[in-house]
Amino acid sequence: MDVTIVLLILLLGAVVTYFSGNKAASKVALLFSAVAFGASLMILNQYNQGIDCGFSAVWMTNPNILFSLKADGLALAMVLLTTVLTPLIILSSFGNNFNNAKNFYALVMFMAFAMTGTFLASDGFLYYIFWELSLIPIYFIALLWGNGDAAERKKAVIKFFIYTFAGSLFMLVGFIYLYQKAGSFQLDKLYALELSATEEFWIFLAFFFAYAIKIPIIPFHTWQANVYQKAPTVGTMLLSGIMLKMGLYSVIRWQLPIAPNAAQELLYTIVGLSIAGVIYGSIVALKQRDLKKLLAYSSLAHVGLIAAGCYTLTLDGLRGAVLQMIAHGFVIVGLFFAAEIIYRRFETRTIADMGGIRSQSPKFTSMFMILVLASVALPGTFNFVGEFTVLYSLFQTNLAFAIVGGTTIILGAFYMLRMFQQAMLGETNAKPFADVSFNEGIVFVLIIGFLLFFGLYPKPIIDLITPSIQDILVHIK
Amino acid sequence: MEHILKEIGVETYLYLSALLFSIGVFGILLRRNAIIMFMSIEIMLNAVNLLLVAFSTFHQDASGQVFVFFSMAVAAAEVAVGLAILVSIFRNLGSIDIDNLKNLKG
Amino acid sequence: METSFVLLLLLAPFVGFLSNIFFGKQLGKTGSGVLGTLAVVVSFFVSCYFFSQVSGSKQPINVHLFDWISLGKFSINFDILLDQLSLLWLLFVTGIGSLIHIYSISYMHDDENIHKFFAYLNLFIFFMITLVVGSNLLIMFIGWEGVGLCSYLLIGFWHKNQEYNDAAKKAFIMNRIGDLGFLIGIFIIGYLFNTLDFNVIKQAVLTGSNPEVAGWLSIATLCLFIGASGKSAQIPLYTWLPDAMAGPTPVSALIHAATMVTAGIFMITRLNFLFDLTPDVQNIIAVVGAITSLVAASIGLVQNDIKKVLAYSTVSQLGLMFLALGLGAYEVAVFHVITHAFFKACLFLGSGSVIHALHGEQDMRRMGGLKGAMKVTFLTFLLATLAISGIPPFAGFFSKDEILMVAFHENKVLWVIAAVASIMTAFYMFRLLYLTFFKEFRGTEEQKHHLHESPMLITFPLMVLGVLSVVGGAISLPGNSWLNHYLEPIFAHAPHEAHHLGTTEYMLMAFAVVGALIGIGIAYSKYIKKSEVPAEDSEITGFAKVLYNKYYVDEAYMAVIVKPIYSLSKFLRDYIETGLSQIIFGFGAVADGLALQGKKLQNGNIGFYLFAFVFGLCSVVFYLFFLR
Amino acid sequence: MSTIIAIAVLGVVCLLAEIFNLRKAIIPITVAGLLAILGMTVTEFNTTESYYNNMIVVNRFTVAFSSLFILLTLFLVTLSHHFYKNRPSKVSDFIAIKIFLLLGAVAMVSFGNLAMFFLGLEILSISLYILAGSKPLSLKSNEAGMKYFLMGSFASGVILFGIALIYGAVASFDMNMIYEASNSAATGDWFYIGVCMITVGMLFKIAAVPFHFWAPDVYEGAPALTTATMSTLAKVVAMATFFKLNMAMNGNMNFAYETVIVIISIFSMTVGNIMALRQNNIKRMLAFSGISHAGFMLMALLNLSNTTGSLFYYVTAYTLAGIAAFAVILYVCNDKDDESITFFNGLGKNNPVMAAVLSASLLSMAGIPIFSGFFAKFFILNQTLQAGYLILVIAGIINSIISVYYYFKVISAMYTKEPNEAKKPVPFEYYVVAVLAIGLNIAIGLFPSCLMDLL
Repeated sequence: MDVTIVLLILLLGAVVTYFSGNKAASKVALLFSAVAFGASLMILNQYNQGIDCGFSAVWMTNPNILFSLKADGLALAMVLLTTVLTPLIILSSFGNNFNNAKNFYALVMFMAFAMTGTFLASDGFLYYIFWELSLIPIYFIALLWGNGDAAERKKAVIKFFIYTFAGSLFMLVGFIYLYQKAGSFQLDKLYALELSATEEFWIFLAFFFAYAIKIPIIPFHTWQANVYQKAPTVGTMLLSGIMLKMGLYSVIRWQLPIAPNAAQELLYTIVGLSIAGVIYGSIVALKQRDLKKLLAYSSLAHVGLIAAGCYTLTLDGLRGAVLQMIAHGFVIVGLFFAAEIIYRRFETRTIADMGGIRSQSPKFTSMFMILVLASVALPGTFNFVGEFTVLYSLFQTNLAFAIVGGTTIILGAFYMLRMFQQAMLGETNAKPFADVSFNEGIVFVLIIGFLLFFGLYPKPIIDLITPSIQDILVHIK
Repeated sequence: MEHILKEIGVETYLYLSALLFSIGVFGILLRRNAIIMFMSIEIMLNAVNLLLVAFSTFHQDASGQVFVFFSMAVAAAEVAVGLAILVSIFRNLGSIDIDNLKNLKG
Repeated sequence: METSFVLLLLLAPFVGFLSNIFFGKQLGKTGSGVLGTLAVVVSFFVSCYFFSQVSGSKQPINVHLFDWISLGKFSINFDILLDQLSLLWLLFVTGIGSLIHIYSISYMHDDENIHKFFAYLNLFIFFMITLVVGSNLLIMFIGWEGVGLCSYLLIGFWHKNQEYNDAAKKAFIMNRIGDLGFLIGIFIIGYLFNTLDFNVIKQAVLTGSNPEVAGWLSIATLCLFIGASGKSAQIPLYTWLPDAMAGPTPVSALIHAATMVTAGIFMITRLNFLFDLTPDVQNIIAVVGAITSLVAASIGLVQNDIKKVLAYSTVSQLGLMFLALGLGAYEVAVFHVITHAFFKACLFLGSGSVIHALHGEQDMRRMGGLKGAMKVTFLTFLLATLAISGIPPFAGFFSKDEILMVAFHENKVLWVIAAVASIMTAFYMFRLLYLTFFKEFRGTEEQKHHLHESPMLITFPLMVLGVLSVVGGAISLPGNSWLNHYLEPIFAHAPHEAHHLGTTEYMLMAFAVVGALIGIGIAYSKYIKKSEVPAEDSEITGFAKVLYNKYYVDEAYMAVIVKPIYSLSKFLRDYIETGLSQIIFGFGAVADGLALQGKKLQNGNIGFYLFAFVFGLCSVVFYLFFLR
Repeated sequence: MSTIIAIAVLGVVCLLAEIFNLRKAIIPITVAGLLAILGMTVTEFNTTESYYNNMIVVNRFTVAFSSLFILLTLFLVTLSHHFYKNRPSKVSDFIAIKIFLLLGAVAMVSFGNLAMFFLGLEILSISLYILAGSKPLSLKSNEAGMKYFLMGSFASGVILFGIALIYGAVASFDMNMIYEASNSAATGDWFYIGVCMITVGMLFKIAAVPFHFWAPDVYEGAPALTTATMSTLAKVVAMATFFKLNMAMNGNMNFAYETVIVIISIFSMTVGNIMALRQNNIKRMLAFSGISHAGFMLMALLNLSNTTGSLFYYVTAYTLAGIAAFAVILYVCNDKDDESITFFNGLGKNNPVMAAVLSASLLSMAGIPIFSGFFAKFFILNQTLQAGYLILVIAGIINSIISVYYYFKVISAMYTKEPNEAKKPVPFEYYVVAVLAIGLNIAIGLFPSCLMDLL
C-alpha cells in the first residue's frame, strides 16, 4: 500500500459526497475523511516499519514530469495533520445548515485532497498543480458560503485569490527555470542542482513571493484578516489550520534546500521580517473588534514565528517550526470553532457584544480557556514544545531575535486574555447561551486531548519528523 | 517582352505597383464612402496583380500569372460579399458612410 | 517504588483537580472541599516520606519519567529531582497548602463554584510541586507557567467582576514578561552547557571555568533574575501582586504570600552555583531587592485595605529575601522564605477570618475593636505580627536578623535600607493590628451585630500557623543552624560560616529589636494613644497621597507602556492595515484606469482601426529594415 | 488530400440536401460526415505525402491540426441545430458555409504552395465575412460584417503584396523553394519585406496588437455562433498557418524579427487582458481574452523547432475551453439582444451543470490547473524560457494574474448573484457539446502527453 491510497480516498470522498445529496453529504464527507485518516495511520505504521510508501510513475515525457509522491516523516506528519483536521472540521460544521451542502462538503473534501497532494508531491510540477488546485475550492467556499456583505466578501475573496495566485505564478517561473537547468522537476534532482549565486537569489525570491503570501509574512498579509472574517468558519479553519502550513512546509521542502546559499545570505532579512510579523500581528490583534479578525491576526503572529524558525536554517528551527505548525493547526481550528459556537448562539462576531458567557456555559468556557492557553503556548501544551524549540533556534541565530520574537509570549497573552475577558467573562449575559452540544464537545475534546497529550509526550512526533528534517538539512548546509 | 523589362527594369514595375498599392491604402484610410473604399481595395489587389505579372515575366515563370487569376477570382468573390453586406447596411441605415458604423466600441 | 511514590506525589493533586472539575458538582460543597484537601494531604505525607529518606541518606533521589523535547544538541527529559532543597519546599508547600485547603472548606462554603475553587487550588499545588521537583529548567518552567496560570484563574475567580479579571490578566501578563526573561536564560544556559539539567550544569560549572562562558553567563543569570522578579514581584514587575488581592483570601495566603511568589527565590537558590559566578548580577539582585523592600514598605505605610497592606508587606519581605540572595546568603533567604510562609500565611488567613466575619469588608477604617469578638483570630494575628516585626523570639526575628547581619557585613548602605524597611514593617503591621482589633468598631450596626469568631475549620489552620510563627525560627538558630547544615549539599560554596556571634552581632540584634520597637511605638502612639483613624481617600494630601497612590507606578506603566501600545494598535489597524490593503488594490486600480483609457481607444471607428493597422505595418517594416 | 476532397463533397452534399428537401437531415448528415472525415483523417496520421506538384502537403502537423479543425467544426455544426432553429430555410447555407470554411482551414494548414495558402485563407475569410453579417436585419451584425470585411480584405491585400514580393525574390510559390531561399544568403530584401508583410497580415488574422481592433467589435456584433467560430476555429487556423509559414520562411529568422514578435506578444497579452477588465459583454470580453491568448500563442514562434507540440496543445486547450464557454453563452443568451454578463447572474442556481462548464472553461483560459489551459500555458512558457526570453515569461505571468480578475468576475456573478429570470431548459445539443468539450479539455489536462507527443 502506498500513499496514493489517501489521495484516492479523499478524491473519491469528494465525488461520492457530491452525489450523495444534501442531507447525507456531511456524514458521507465525515466518513470518507475519517477513512482517509485511518489510511494515513496505516501508512504511518508502514513507514515506521521501514517500508517505503512513496509512489512514482511517469506522467509526461516531454517535458519530463513524474507523478511522484514522497512519503517521508515530514510529509507524513503534514498529511496526518490534514487528514486528522479534516474530519474534525467537518464534524465541527454539523451544527450549520448549508445551502447546497453536497457542493460544500465535496469542495471541502476536494480541498483536503489537494492539500494532501501538496504535502506529498515530490515532483515540482505535480506539487505546483496540487498547490494551485487547493486554491479553487477555498475560493468557492469563501465566496458562496461566507458571511457578511456579499460585495465586500467578493472583493476580499477575489483579492485573496489573485494575490495568492500571483505569488504562486512566480514560483512557477522559478520551477520552469530550474527545469531548464536540471531537466527534471524531481525533488532530488533539484536539490542536487548547482546554481550560481545570482540564480539562487532570484529563485529564492520567486519562491519567497509565493510562500510569503501564502504563509503570510508581513507585508504580504493583507488578504488574510478579511478572508478569515468573511469565509465560513469551515473555510477559515481549512485556511488557517492546513493551508497556511502548505506555505511553511514548502519553505522547508522546496525553498531552502533548493536555494540554500541565498537563504543563508538573506537569513537576517527574512528572519527579521518574519519576527516583525510576530510583533505586528500581535499588536494589531489587540484592538480588533471582530473575534475572527483577532484570531486571524493572532495566526499572523504565530506563523510569523514559525516562518522565522524555518528560515534560521537550524535543525531546531526547522523541527520546531514543524511541531509548531501541527500545534498551531490544531489550536487555531479549535479557536475558530469557539468563535463559531459563539456565533451560533449570539449571531455576532463582535467581541463587544459578547461577555458574560462563562457563568452560563462552564464547559464551553473551560474548553475555550484551554485553547487560549494553548495558543499562548503554556508549557504542557503542544504549542509550547514548538514555540520553545523555535525560540531556541532563534536564539542560536541571534540573541536579539529571540528576545524580540519572544515578546510573542507576552503580547500573545495580552491580546488573547484581553479577548477572553471581554468575550467570556463579566456579568452574566442577558441572552441565553446553551453549553456545548455533544458534537461540539467531541471536536473540542479531541483537539484539546491532542494538544495536551503531545504537549507532555511529543516524542512520537519528534521522532517521526527528525530524520527527514536532517535529510533536508544536509542539502541546506 | 524580355527586352522591355530590361529596358525599363523590374524595379520600376515594383515602384509602380508599390505606388498603386499606397494609393489604395490611402484611399482606404482617407475616404469614408464604402464604395470608394472597396475600390481602393481593388486598386491594392490590382497593384499586386501587376507586380505578379511583372515578376512572372521577369522570372520567365508562368505560375505568377496563374496566381493572378486566382487572385482576381478571389477579389471578385470578396467584393460580391462586401457589396451584399453593404446593401443590407444601406437598407438598415439608408447610408453607406462608414462613419455611421460606430455602434460597436469600448 | 520511588517512581510510583513520585507519581503519587505529583498526581494526587492532579487527580484532585480532575475529579473536582468533572464531578465537583456531584460531590457537594463539603465533599469537593474534602476531596481537594485530601489530595494535598496525600502529597504532604509523600513529601514527608521522601524528606525522611533524603535527610537520612543525604542522597538526592532522581527519577526518570519519560523523554520530552529533543533539541539539536541535547534532549530534555521529564525527570524528577528530590533533593534537600526541593523537599524543603515540598514540605511547606504541601503543608501550608493542606492547612489552607482546610481553611477554604469553610471560607468558601457559600460560593456556588466552590468545586472549581478546589480544582484550581489542587491544580496549583500540582504545578507548584512540578516546579519544585523538576530536575531541569524546562520542567521548572512548566510549573512556573502553570502556577502563573492558576494564579490567573484564582485571582479572577469571581469572574463577574471585570476589575478582578483585569487584575488576573495583569498578573498573568506581568508574569509573562518575567517568563520571557526566564526563557532567554534557559536558552543561554542550554547553549552554554548543552543541557538544562541542574546536576549536570552544576558539575560543568564546578569542574571547568571558561572565560567565554562568563560573559554569556552574566546575561543568562540576569535574564533568570528578570524571570524571578516577575514571579516574586520585584521592581519593576511588582505591581501585579497588590492587585492580585482581588482573589479570595485563601488564594492570597497560599499563592501570593507563602508559595508561588517564593518560586523566584527557589529558582535562584537552585541555580546558586551560576549566580555565584556572576557577582555583577548578584549586586543587581541585592540592590533591586533592597529597593523593592523599601519602596513596598513605604507604600504599605498608608494603605487602608487590610489585604493591600499585607500584599505590600509581602513584596517588601520578598525584597529582603532577594537582598539576601544577592549577597550570596542563599540559606538565609531560604530561611526567611520558610518563616515568612508561616507568618504571612497566618496573617492572610487571619485577615480572611476578619473579612469573613465582616461579610467582605476590607477597609481598615471600617474595622476596629475586633479582638473581643474574635479571640483566636486576634491572638494568632498578634503572634504573626510580632513575628513579622522581628520581635524575639518569634520566627521572623531570626530570619530577618540574619539578613540584616549579612547585609551589614557586605554593604552598609543596603543594610541601612533594609533596616529602615524593617522599621516601617513593624510600624505598618502594628498599625494594621491596632486599627483592626483595637478600639471601637467603626463599621455599620448590622456588621457589628453579626460579628462572630470564625468556625473551627478556619481557626485551626490559624492556630497551627500561629504556633509555627512562634517556633519556626528554631530551624536555624544563630550559631547552630540545622537548616544550613541540611542545605549544604545544595550549594556550590559552603554556606556562610554561621556568624561567630560576637559583639557586633549582638549589637545588630539589639539594634534591630530596638528599631522594631520604635516602629511599634509610633504606631501605638498614633493609633492607640491618639486614636487616629486614617483619612478618607479624598482627604489624603502631600507625600502621603503619593504613597497612597503607590508612587503612581501603575499610572506610569499605563501611560508609558499600555496606552502607547493601544494607540499603536489602533494606528496600525486603522491606517497601516488599510494602507497596505490599498496598495494591493492600487495595482488593480491602475489596471482599471488603463482599461478605462483603453476603452476610449477602441472607439468603433474603422478609419482609426485601419490607421492603426497601417501604423503597425509601417513600424514593423521601419524597425526591421531601417533601424537594424 | 482525401480530407479536403471529402470536406468539399460534404459541403456540396449539404447544398444538395436543401434542393432535395432533406432539410431536417442536413445536420445529422453533416455530423456523420464530419465524424467519418475525422476518422479518415486520423488514420492518415503517420503518412507524409505531397500532392499536385507539392500544392498540398500531408504530414503529422497538417493531420493533427486538420483533425482539431474538424473536431471544432463538428461541435460548431452540432451547436447550429438549435441556434438556427428560427431560420430553417437558411440552415443549409450556414452549414455549407461552415463546411467550406473548414475546407479553407484545412487547405491553409496543408498548403505546400503559397497559392494554396492564399486560396485557403480567402475561403476561410470570405466564409467568415458572410457569417459575421449573416443577420441582415441586425445593424450590429451588419456593422460587424462590414468592419471585418473591410479590414480583412485590406489584410488580404497586404498578404498578397507580400506574396508577390516573395515571388519576385524566389521565382516560385513553392514552399520548398522558399525555404531554401530563406536559408541562402543571396536572397534580396524583397523577400524579407514580403515575409514581413505576410507576417503582419497573419498577425491581423490572429488579432494581435496593434492589428486587433477589429476583433472585439466583430465578435460582439456577429451572431454568437459566428463569434464562437471566429474565436476558436478561425483564430487557431490562422495561428497554425502563421506558425507553418514561419517555419518555412524564417530559416534564419533574425533577432530583430524575434524582438518584433516578443514586443507584439507582450502588447497583445497586456492590452487584451487590461481591456477585458472593463467589459460587460461576455463576447467582447472573450474577444479581448482571445487577443491575450494570441499573445501567448505567439510565444511559440520563438522556439520554432520545439514548440509544435506545445502550440498544438495550447490551441487545443484554448479552443475546447472556448467551445464549451460558447455553448453556455449560446444557451444563456440565445433569446437576448446582447450578451451582457448580467444574464449569467445566478446561473449556478438555475443550471449548475452549465455554470460549472462555464466556470471550468474560464478557469482553463485563466490557466488554473487541472484544466488543460494551465498545462498549455506552462508548456509554452517552458519553451519560451528555454529560448531565453525570461522577460516574456514574466510578462506572461503578470498577464495571467490580471486575467484571473475578469474570468472570476463572470464566475462569481454566476454563483453569488440572484438569477433574474426563471430556469429554462438546456437544448440537448448545447448540453452535449458543452460537457464533451470541457470533458476533453480536462482529459487532455490529465494526460497532456497524448497531445504533446503527437508532434
